[in-house]
Amino acid sequence: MVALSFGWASAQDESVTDEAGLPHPVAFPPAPPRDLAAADFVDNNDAGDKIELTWVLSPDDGAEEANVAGYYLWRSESPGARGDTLAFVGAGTTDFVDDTAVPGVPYYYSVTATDGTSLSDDATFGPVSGRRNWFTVSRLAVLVLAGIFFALVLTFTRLAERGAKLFVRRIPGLNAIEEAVGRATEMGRPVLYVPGIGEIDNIMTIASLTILSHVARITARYETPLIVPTARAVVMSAAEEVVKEAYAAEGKPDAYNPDNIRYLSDAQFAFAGAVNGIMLRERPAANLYLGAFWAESLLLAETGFEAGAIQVAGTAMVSQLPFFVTACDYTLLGEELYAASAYLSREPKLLGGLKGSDWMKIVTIALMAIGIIMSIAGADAFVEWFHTN
Amino acid sequence: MSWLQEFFTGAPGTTTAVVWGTWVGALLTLCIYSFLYKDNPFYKFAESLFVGIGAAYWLAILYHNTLKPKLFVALFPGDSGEPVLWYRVFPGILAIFMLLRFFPKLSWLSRWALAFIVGMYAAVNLTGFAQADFVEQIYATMTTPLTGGGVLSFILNLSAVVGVVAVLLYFFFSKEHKGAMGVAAKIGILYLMVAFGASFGYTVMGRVSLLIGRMTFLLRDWLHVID
Amino acid sequence: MARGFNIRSIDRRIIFVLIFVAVAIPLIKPMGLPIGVSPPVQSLYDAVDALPPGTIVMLGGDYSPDSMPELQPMTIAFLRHAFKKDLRVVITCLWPASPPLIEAALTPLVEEFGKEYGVDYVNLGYMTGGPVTILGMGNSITGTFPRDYYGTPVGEIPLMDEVSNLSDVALVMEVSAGTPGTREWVQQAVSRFDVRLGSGTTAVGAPNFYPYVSSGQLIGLLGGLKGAAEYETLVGAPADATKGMDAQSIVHALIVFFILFGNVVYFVSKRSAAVADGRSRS
Amino acid sequence: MRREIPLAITFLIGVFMLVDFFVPHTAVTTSADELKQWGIIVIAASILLGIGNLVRVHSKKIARRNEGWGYSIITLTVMAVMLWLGLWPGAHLGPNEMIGTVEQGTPFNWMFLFMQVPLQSTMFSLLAFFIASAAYRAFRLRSAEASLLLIAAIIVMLGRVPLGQLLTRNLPEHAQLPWITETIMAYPNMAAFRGILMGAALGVMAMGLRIILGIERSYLGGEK
Repeated sequence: MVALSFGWASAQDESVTDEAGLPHPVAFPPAPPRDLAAADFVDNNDAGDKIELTWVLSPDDGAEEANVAGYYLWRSESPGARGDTLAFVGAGTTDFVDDTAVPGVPYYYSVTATDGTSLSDDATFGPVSGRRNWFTVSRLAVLVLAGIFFALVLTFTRLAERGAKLFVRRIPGLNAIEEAVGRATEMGRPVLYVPGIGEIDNIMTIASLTILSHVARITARYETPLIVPTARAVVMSAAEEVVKEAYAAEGKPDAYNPDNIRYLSDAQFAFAGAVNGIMLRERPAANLYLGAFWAESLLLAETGFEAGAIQVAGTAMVSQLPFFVTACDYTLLGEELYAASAYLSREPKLLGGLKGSDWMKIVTIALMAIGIIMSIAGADAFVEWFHTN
Repeated sequence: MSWLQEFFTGAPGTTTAVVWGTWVGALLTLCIYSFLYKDNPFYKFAESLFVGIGAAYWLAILYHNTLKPKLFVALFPGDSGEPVLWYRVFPGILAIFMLLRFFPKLSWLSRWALAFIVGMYAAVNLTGFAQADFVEQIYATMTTPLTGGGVLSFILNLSAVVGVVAVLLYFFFSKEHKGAMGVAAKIGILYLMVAFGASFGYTVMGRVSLLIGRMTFLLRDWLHVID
Repeated sequence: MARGFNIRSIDRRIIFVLIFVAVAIPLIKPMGLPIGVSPPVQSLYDAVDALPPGTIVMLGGDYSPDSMPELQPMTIAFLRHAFKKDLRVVITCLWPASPPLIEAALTPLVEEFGKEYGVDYVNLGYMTGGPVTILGMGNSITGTFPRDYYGTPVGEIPLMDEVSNLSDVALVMEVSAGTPGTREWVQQAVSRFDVRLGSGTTAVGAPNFYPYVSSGQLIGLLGGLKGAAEYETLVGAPADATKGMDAQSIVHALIVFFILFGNVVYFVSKRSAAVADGRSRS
Repeated sequence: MRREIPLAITFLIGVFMLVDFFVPHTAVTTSADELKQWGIIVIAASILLGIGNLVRVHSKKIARRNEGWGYSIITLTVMAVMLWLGLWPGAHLGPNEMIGTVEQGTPFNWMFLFMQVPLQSTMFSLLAFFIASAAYRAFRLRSAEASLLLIAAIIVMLGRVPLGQLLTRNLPEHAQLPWITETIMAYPNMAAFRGILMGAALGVMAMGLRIILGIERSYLGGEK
């Protein structure tokens, strides 16, 4: 009882079936479906075992009389025979994927319409066989767009290595940082720089250390104390190196105070509590929070605000940005943090990535504009090319 | 060890294990909340428990659920009837290399293991982001339903397209934010602020929910004030 | 504080007490505010509801105790829905702390609906690897999870005979607290293997995932405790999430009040400080 | 050689996994599938490494009598107990291995459910208090942008709870807070996050490229 096993039981009581469990062709069968086509189906895990069948509905499908209940699909290894039942699909269906094919074996497919009691003539197609494919064509867009982007990134990286002047606009956040440090100098109070609680391999931490180097050079110049609390031992030693180097570069190695680069605690809230203690005791006039922050962002920014310090923050942790924006004087949003570090360091790999992303965004915007117009104009082939699954 | 068996026996929810457990849980909860008054030894005690149990728990379940079936049983199935996967020797060696980090003379070998997973994750993330978060998002923007949905739907959908473009331009660093670019960036920042506002509201909601969860535990499971 | 007392630097412990009270009272004396259902929750519910009995679905439990108050109600509501509809459930966890939390959710439900382990549902336990593990399941679930949470080889579990890879699963419900979670499932399963994915996430994560809802990469989204309460309402079994909604409402109102009042006090005192400060800037 | 071999491993694995994304042929997929299983095993080893580090840090703290070393003793002690319960075959009572449910009587699970669960979930519920305090003391309408942010936040905070629904239930549909909230989430919020997502995707892709090509080597650590 093939029909039953597909949950199609309404007509089953009246149907006349042969040994194979299929309805006999009796009087007025529905008109047959047309134009059966079968082709190797390529998917993301293609082992050559899938063949996709498509056909055009029987003219009676959906018509008032002789309504079609569904279609039987058969697969055979020799022409002219229906072979084994492959599946029964409901009315209105025009495609089916046979995922039980053996790669390389030629198959002949047939499809017939049924009204529940009788079968139409066959529409047939064959031979066709499943192939192990070498490329998932639907993913071409990913390959092409990633290829364009990588070409841009590598070109700009090469240009930067050769010393070409690549323009990157100055991030307003950097001005805010410098103003804050200047203000602390004016007031004769220290600057507090928190490089987040990320590990040393976190790209936000790395970007933060670049900016720390810039800040340290300014504080070295003005001989303003710079306090750097850290939550990771490795970040502390990296910060020590960065600050010491900056003081040496400014010709003030003696002004460098190693006691101001501190490891406080690995535990999130304990760290926040300890930094808050520094804010209340040593009263820095400028608090800079740049790097990877989690829930402690809120505790730091609140205490700093209460203590009346100028606060500048920057992070790519989206869920923490709202708190920084509302409690700090200036906030570097997401990519601005990386851009600021590329701008300051002029490191080719960072500049190449930044410039490559920039121009890829322009390509993207252009593609989206064309796509929207095409989509409204009904040019689906163009738009569907970007549909990759 | 019969006392231990007895500890766990009884109707669900009423065993000695559960009754005592609830008390232990409640006291530890209060230890953490004492931080609200100020940092203190009770909080520090609770925190150090948390770190120790968490690490050991992870290690144990890592052994039972990952390492044992994937590595040890694959290599030495014993009488479990599962096939021997001899080639799992290679990741086994890499895993040992990884742990050589603890021995300064051999720690350079741990880089081989690190290089293996860094390379794999770099590629898996690359294709994942490229497909799902880049190309698919371009496709979704292209197919924004601008037509056939009435005036309100048109305005809202158009505003979404404008927002995507403006935010992309806000994070464009190769040109000063002046002129047309300045206008686009201004629009971009408006969208970002609304989104951060939504994020803010949701974050508040999440934190409050956690407190409600703990309060439910204290009032219901421990004190039985509510049901 | 150093500035001397004013209403701005009110001891924060007073605020803490107010919050405590605002949570406790509605829990003790519930008001039963009505719960409206938002479109992303409705569409997820409809997708699950439309599945015929016997269909195999997957539950990805990827959270730890710190987000349990928000996410455990989602797990329970989804499992209840699935068991009620006689769907069969395969559970996988990418977070180490999830399997016992899922077990805690399962125990009473299994009893209530009389479900049999290994036939109606299976808990495959924890597997490290995040995105790589999801990718592995796209090719072979049994190869990626060779044993279940209790150490039984999957070959001995009847339900797993019918599940070879993600394409044998009609729908995946991912309950996610972070990474690895919803984003990795979208990247590695939805885009790559055309899996139908619905997700419940913490409130902190939810706004990030609206692009996936809009693009259809997610068929639905439950955001935070409210999302869980909405699903509970649809399933017709109000539980912890629904009970928490009154307290949630009151605390939100209180926090909105704090923001508004705090700003008023701030700007008024800043103006008067500016007047007093006119001659001598500190 | 100590640098070249790791760079070569990263390159080969990276390229092979990229090829796996585009090529469905079994010549690639069969070995790629097994490689993923290897990746899972090696990742597990890296977690062991992290836990080992934790033990080392605390042992050092105790050995040097650093501030708070007493707490390190507590950490290591409960860790040892929990490990014994979880790994030592004689320590369990449950029918299945050492893990399992409380009903099955495993002390390992008891410690998880009644110690780890309350500790971890309470830790983050502290934030509800901190957020309330910051709401009063630090969230300011300091600029047009911050004001827009806070207004959106207030709408969402009220619109996502039953109270907002109750307050505006008599207004026309498009003036009700839940509708406004869902509209904010589904349009401007969605648009901004899509823009952020696409930018972040480019960042991850560029980083992946640099790692696979060996331009980015910071993960290999010091040794100049």
